[in-house]
Amino acid sequence: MNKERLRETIAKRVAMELKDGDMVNLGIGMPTLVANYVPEDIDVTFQSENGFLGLGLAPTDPESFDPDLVNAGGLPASIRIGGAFFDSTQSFAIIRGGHLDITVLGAMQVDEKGNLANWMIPKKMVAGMGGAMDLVVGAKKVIIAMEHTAKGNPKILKECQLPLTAVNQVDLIVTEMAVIEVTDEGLVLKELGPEATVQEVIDATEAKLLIPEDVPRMKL
Amino acid sequence: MNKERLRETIAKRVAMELKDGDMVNLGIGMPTLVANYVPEDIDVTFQSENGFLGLGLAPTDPESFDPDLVNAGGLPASIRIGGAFFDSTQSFAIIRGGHLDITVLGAMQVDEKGNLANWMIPKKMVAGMGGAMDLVVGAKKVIIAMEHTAKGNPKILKECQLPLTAVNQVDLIVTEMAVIEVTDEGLVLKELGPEATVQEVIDATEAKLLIPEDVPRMKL
Amino acid sequence: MKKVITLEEAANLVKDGMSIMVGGFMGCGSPHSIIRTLEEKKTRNLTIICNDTSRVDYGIGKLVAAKQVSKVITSHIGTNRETGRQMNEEGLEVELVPQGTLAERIRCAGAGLGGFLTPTGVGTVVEEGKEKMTINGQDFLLELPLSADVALLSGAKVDTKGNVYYEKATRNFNPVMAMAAKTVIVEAREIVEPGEIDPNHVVTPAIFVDYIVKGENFHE
Amino acid sequence: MKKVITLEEAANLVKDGMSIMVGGFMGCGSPHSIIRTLEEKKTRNLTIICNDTSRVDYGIGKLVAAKQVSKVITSHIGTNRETGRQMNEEGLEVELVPQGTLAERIRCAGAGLGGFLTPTGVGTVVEEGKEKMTINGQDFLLELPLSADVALLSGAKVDTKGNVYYEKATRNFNPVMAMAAKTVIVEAREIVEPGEIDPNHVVTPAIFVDYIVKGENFHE
Repeated sequence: MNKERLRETIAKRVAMELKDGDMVNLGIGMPTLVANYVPEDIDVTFQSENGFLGLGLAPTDPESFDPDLVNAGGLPASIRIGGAFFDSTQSFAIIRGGHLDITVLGAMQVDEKGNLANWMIPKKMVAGMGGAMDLVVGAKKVIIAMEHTAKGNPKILKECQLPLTAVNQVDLIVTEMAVIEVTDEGLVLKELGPEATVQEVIDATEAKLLIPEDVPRMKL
Repeated sequence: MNKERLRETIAKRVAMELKDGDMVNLGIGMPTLVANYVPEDIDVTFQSENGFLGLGLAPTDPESFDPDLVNAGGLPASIRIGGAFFDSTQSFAIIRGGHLDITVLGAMQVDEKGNLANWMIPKKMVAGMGGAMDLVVGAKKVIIAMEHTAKGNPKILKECQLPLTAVNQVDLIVTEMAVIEVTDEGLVLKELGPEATVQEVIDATEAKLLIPEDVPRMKL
Repeated sequence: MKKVITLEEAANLVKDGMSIMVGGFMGCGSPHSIIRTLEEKKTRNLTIICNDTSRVDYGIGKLVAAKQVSKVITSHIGTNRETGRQMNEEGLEVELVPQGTLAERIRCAGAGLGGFLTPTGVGTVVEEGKEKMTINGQDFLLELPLSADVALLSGAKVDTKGNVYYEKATRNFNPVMAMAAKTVIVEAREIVEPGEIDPNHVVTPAIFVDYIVKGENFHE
Repeated sequence: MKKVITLEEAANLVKDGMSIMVGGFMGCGSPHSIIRTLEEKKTRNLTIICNDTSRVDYGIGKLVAAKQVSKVITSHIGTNRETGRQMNEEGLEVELVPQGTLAERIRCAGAGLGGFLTPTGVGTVVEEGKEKMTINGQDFLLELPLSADVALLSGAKVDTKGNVYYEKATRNFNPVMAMAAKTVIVEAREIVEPGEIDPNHVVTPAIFVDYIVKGENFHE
């Protein structure tokens, strides 16, 4: 699967998790693509943690780029009719206070306990947690959208090795190979990606996977 | 001194404490009168803790009473040009955060330590503290504006007997008889009211007063 | 999609025994039509959380007078003689909270925080039963979040998504209560289409609002 | 009266070694003209408190690149390669704070609170050195207030009293920082007379603002 198809697969599958009326925060990077695949018959509101609700798609015409209206990545954005601007304390009151239905974030590592690491690699890369630690603790449902492996190495581990973003907060992991649910019993393989087999998912995953008798393929 | 002259004396003397640029909160009742005596050559901004800065005088024409624009006592009010409305959390961030220069409040009792009681009399009268506890803790300077005695009984005591509003917060006490400063050494008699003698003030005060050699009369 | 409902439907969402937050300050900014409907329906045994209990014949004070309230959490009861009388004679439970602490406890619940440290109330009866902490030599009380089953609010303009714009001093506790209740109902003076409120002027974003009801009489 | 000052005067209020809060999110809503003036004046050894360190050539990131900064308190440094490089190679001190916690710590200082309990960061390195408290079975970290010597902010419209109106996503950290610094300077795109901003639309009331400066270039 090429990079583009892979990202599209993940974003499309995550978009299927959205329900009418949901309030959603999409992390920087791949999660942002989810906005492109929201089913047309539902109304979903996106929050931009830098300070507004009703985040719309980026303006297509570069001429109309307004530097006062950017998303949390500092990139051109728009606001939909019925949106609202607010400051950072209000933005994080929304996030931390449990008012978001879903947050979709990328990850470096996720583990069997629903732990997440996505903000630094000691001695190599320190980005900072930004709003991720608040989002993961506050949103009702935490979905991780990421490639299943990094340079062939598993990212879904028995136990995260990198500094954590949060403990026990991940609910669902969506990759190009699988949809995996985090339950009290462990990680459950719920769906297979367009090209993956159960065995391939098991081989690409360090964590123990609980495999139901029937694992359907993603309906994209 | 009749009631009206007495209240006027206190309000006028308190108004002399205000400086150009001061941000001030006036309590319900007699403190409210202070607004009528602000020297014309200075600009003072009044805060109304129910949610705005720039509190102006009550509309004189009852026809123009706007029930959406009341002061903290629920009475008709106005807002001056350059004022601003906000919610109660912001209002008390201003109050508690030390952003007010002065608060003027009434009192049932004040004592040598600068303790204040002004919100309840057990088994007799429970009004509630409203915003007083926050105001007294937060404002840079706390001025008590009250009659010197209640039915002939001293209100300035060695130690407050009623449930406290706050500990150690009062800076200045202004009555019809005296201006008294609360210092680390105790209560210092700074000025005499229009009709009072030093001995009369001492007699009407339970707390020990430190009396400087020269105690001038209030310049009203 | 936010549902515009009738006054009857709004009042039906409030059940006997529920805790309700009610916006307003001495009745200014209270949802008067919803309150009247609750009075007509004789909903009972309510816990009300409100800045004050207003007057016997205005705002939330009417529910106290009609004996529909079993507990009051508020900063001030002095203007409603029924609150004090029922407290002394009929066992009405009254929890008095400093106004700034009340606003902040509600915000705390809405913002997903576990508590906060305030200097307000140190050395007073407000301390009772609370943890006291010393930070850099200053004493603080640990105050805990306060939430409710339903928030009954009032807004000048509300769009059909639920964005709220307030006017003048009616704002007070409305925005913070919108954050802290399971079900949030806003009584609108005017219901408008999404986009009619400038997104820069929205005070309560739609994410906090569940139901909208058209008010009938704004100062009853 | 608020003083309208020049960019030169504004920059002179920032001394070597001071801590400065700077509004903006990836440079959106930052006071670009003041930042440029500080760069020209070569003010050094600054502690900057900002959501992020933007890019090497935009917003506050320029001061990092020019090595005028000795300490950074922020939620994200990943978009400015100089921050990471100086941290690893030249001993630049970097304190990473979750974004919601950063906003709330600043508010805490501005609102006169002694600290707050947040679930964000529990079980991560953010815990280090902090008190952990369990309330009703949930773990929280005690986070402390964060203040600064000077706040450098940006507003779309500022009246000569200091009331500020923000537009779109430029609001972010500006309003909360206005509450928490000893000296608050707002760079205005447009300076207007008192009354030109509707008191219902003011976001930062004048009480928080000490100086106003006319900006020259808003996206440099």
